[in-house]
Amino acid sequence: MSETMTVSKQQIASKRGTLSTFWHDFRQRKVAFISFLFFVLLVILAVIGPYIVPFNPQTPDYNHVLQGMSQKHWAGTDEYGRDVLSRLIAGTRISLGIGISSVLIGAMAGTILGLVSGYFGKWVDKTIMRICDVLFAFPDILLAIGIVAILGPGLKNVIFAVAFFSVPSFARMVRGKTLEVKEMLFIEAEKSIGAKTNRIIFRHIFPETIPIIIVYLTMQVGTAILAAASLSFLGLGASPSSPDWGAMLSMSRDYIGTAFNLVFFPGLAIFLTVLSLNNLGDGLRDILDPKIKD
Amino acid sequence: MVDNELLKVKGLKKYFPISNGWFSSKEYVKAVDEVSFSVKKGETLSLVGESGCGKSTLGRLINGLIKADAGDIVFKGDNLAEASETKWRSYRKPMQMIFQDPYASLSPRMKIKEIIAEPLKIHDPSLSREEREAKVKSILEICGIDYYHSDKYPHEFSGGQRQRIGIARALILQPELIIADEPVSALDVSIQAQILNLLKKLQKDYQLTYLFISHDLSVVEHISDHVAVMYLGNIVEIAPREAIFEDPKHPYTKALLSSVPIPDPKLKRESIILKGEIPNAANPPKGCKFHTRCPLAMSICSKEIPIMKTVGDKQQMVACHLYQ
Amino acid sequence: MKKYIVKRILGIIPLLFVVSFLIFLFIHLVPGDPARLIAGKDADLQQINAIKHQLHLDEPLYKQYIDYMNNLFHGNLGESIKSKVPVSELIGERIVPSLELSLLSIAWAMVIGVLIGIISAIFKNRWPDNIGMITAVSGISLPNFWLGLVMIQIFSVKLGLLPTGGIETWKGYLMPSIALGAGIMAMIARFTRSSLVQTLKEDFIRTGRSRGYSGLTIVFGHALRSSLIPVVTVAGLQFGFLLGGSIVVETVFSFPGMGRLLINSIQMRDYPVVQAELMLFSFEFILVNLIVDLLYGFLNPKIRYD
Amino acid sequence: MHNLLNVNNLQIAFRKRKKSIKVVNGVDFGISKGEIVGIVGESGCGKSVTSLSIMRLFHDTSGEVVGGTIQFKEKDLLELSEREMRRIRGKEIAMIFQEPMTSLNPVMKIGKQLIQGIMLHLGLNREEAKQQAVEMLKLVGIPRAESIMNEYPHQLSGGMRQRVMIAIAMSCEPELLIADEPTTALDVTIQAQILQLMKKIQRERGTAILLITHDLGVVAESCDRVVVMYAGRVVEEATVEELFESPLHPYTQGLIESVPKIGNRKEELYSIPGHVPNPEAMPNGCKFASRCPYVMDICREREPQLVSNNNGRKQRCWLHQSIKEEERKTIG
Repeated sequence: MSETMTVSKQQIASKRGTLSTFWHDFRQRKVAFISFLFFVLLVILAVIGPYIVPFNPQTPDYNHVLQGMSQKHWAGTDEYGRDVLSRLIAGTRISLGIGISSVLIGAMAGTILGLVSGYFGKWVDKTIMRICDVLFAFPDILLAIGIVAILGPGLKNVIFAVAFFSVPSFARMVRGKTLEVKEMLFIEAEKSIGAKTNRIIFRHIFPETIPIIIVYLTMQVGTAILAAASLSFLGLGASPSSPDWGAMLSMSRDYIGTAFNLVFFPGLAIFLTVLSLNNLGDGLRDILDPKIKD
Repeated sequence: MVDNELLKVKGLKKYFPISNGWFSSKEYVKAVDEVSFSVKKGETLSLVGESGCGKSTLGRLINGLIKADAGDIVFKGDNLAEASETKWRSYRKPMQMIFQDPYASLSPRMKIKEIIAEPLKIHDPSLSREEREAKVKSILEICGIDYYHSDKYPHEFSGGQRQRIGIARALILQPELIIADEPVSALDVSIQAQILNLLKKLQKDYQLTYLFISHDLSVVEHISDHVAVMYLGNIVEIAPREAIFEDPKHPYTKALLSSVPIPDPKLKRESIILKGEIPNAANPPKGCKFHTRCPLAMSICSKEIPIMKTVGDKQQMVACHLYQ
Repeated sequence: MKKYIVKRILGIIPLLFVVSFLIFLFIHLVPGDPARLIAGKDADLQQINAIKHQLHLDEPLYKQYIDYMNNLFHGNLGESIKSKVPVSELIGERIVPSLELSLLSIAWAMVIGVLIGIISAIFKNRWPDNIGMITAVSGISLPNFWLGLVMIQIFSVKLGLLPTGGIETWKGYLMPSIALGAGIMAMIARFTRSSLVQTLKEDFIRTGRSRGYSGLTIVFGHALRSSLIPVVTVAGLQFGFLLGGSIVVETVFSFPGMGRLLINSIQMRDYPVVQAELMLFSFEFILVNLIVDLLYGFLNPKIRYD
Repeated sequence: MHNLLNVNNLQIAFRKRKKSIKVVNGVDFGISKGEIVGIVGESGCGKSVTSLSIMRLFHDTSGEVVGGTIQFKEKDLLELSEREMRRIRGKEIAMIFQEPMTSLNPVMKIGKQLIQGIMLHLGLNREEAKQQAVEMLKLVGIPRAESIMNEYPHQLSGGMRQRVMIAIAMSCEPELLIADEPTTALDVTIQAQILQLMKKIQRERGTAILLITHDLGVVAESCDRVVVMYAGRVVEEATVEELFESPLHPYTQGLIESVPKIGNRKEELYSIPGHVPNPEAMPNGCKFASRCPYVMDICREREPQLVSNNNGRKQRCWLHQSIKEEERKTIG
């Protein structure tokens, strides 16, 4: 078998570990990589933001109301004289917190439902997919608005509402992938050696779905941040006094002719955050799920 | 039970429903229709036929990957057709499968030593780690893969090597019956020869019984003791190898044999080229299913289904009106 | 094809019933006594009972549902608690501008989106593609209400070209429809591109090239049709995005449409109006997706001829 | 020199992570009018890439011809502009592919797919083109040709689709038909029908056929002359009788030996040990050296040239050529 060995050694040389190839490919994608760095910065801000802000984001200062951009207040001050930049930094935690937590909840529920639905098929699948169909019959934001209308405004309810509407899309996607993997020969091979159902689902099918879950998760966090901001903007989300980006925009509407910085910066923060998540998701998809590349 | 008969299949049926909305009556694809045969220990029976003949379905039925609608699957004296999933699982130890596509049949995220140890973990959980590794090592070497490679992932191997890994996984539980579904059709000829030789060597060394599913008649001739020719869910002819290849009886077997291109330009034979295509399995012809393409069809062929009959003195069984 | 149409149409009937039932339950899902919530803190028992009676909350649930469905079939959506005007009248005033805005937005979004998608796919990985896709990913990431506010700042406040709100002239539709369509345009552009790029890799495209067809013949004569079939489905799903977006955008531009009515009603706890609006929005979405499904079947010969 | 097509020292490279990898390096062969030539080899030997390069069909892939000439009649195809090349594709050289299920446009009627090309290349009007199309469908043995014109590909079986593909390819009466594994995806009885059809076309219309296949049986039954490829090189060329009677190159010998033959059963098949070398790390010398039973020192050091023997046979093997002869050639 000496020839076999030489060939394989060459293959090894060209193919390093999976993780390092992934990192290498990822670094090659400049847009995705910069977006990733930006996202890391946001996460750091969300963690340490409240300790590094130049001004207290909540304390009013009626002597410096509605100031424009200056050396002292880079992004100006709002109608209570609070520093806009400080509020934006403090708001990172709220926006990312809502986005990430709601999507994680939705993704977990959706993934389990999708795996079960796809693997078992028949009536289990039919039931779960019919429920998803019903949820899909409501446009996303409308579903969230409906839920908030029932439960009342507030951050927790927004998280629940956004998590709720991301469940069916995760369930559908994971189900689709499960159906695809389930038909693959190596799953049949596992069955033919006598592997039990939960071993097949969790040890063999679930790992195959992880890449698309990661990709979708990234993009869905962006969608969730947008949705939560919309709800706050409509006055159905975070309390208007909190430094939530959506709520800040909502309050700033009255000053549109007079203090445009109040409108501009919170929106820019949302835009850049969601943009970085979408770019990151695109890059991850190109690497992790090359089938849907381009 | 006949002496040393390892597997016996009787009247096996599998109809796949095709859903056609709520209004039309249910239709079925008769993938396997009243199939019977038996395999002796240490022998190779090949199932041969074109796409849609039901040979792969038959292999999966026997391994219990899909449930039969009717009929018996008697393996080592036990009828498995009605068995529970748990009982099936215990019978998967002495009955293993090798698959066609060595690229797709190995879990892409497992190291090959994990892939090969997987059956041991399922059926022999009491084994210690060392014992398991020792077994993996010896089986890998038997199958011609250096243990040095066992930490690698399937994508790092070539097609032929992967098929060796698939064979190692099937062998590690020391099975008696191996169902091999087109094990060499995805491989290049030079690699195909290596794998066929390995399969034959293993059979000799471990008294394995093979159920060999293939569309390639030349491979079938090389490996089989008995051959069953299938057409649209039925076995049309089943006989010892020499009889099938030297004296085929059924017109379909004859046509199939003469369609195979022979790599020898001096042999300018008159080949029988069948007219038309394989009919839709959801709506097969009445009577003998082959009559629409048969060059020797008679009027009875479109009316009555021929039954299996022994013809000649070589245990040759044929389902054809020409011999009834 | 007939079978397909019948199947699709019959398929949505149970869905309509379930959705309508859920929305019927809506008012009962509100924690606490809805009548008390509606009446406000200072209301006495008599007022609460009056509201209960008005909403038929004092009747058994099944009877409420039957009445509700019966009324629904007769176009009776109840009465606003606040303004005492029939809900159908409230909606009737607003449905036309809302529909006009939706159709205008989806129309330009589809045309521009498909165009950008085609150009990007043809010039894959070259500068027109890069510009197209940067535009698209930005469009998806833009909060539509912010886009609206920024446009107001530029076109109304600074330049004074367009009204900040109202629909007295056609100009009133311009900015809302841009804010509403931008995201959809971006989604359609991305999807068209990836679908067309996929199609251009298909074997039958190679067949076309092996016959000597020019690049344009291949793209427009062979690839475009099969790649637009899935785009139709995506456009249908985007319609949901549009309905949701209209709620926000109408608020930004004080647009007299259904979306703003919904938000106002939620803020005023005018539950009959909220219920009717949710119902209408959902039915509209289901209907659009039914049309898309049928269109898909018509465009796809595999369905049309089986 | 052959009077239809001459491929000379063809070299094709693919880009992979900014590295250029030569997958075809040194392919020479030719086709004369009305002849069936087979290119045979295992997967990865470069046979399909070679056939695509004749049509210059590397559109979306990163493949590129980096050397050599492809002489078709008087023209070097590699020198032509894309516009000139388009007039050759489908008109003078046509091609059919392995996958009959996906090679036809799924959303276009069969008739339209046929007519389009006929109108483009032959300048016929729609009515005439339609007649020509029906005639072609009849030529390839499709029953009820008129009604098939109005059907979509998914309504036909695999064998029927391959017939339609052949009808499309033959519709402008090309002089050369390139068939890349045309029967690999088909069942044997259908394969026999398609091979018979191709031979009939060659006989009746005088079309030259370049048949790319991995199946030695198909080669033996259909071809006049055979080119054997290994690791991106032509290693042997001979008439079909000579090749199977007395293969010169050890690879050809091994290939023929390792195929099980009906009616000629052996206990053990001959098998070529080892694997094809990785194109990213080609060894020096003869590419078959590591698997060759007759390997000599020279084989590992220097790669032999494709040399024509007196009787017109060509081989690339040190067993059949001396270094002196080789050096004499390079000097001369």
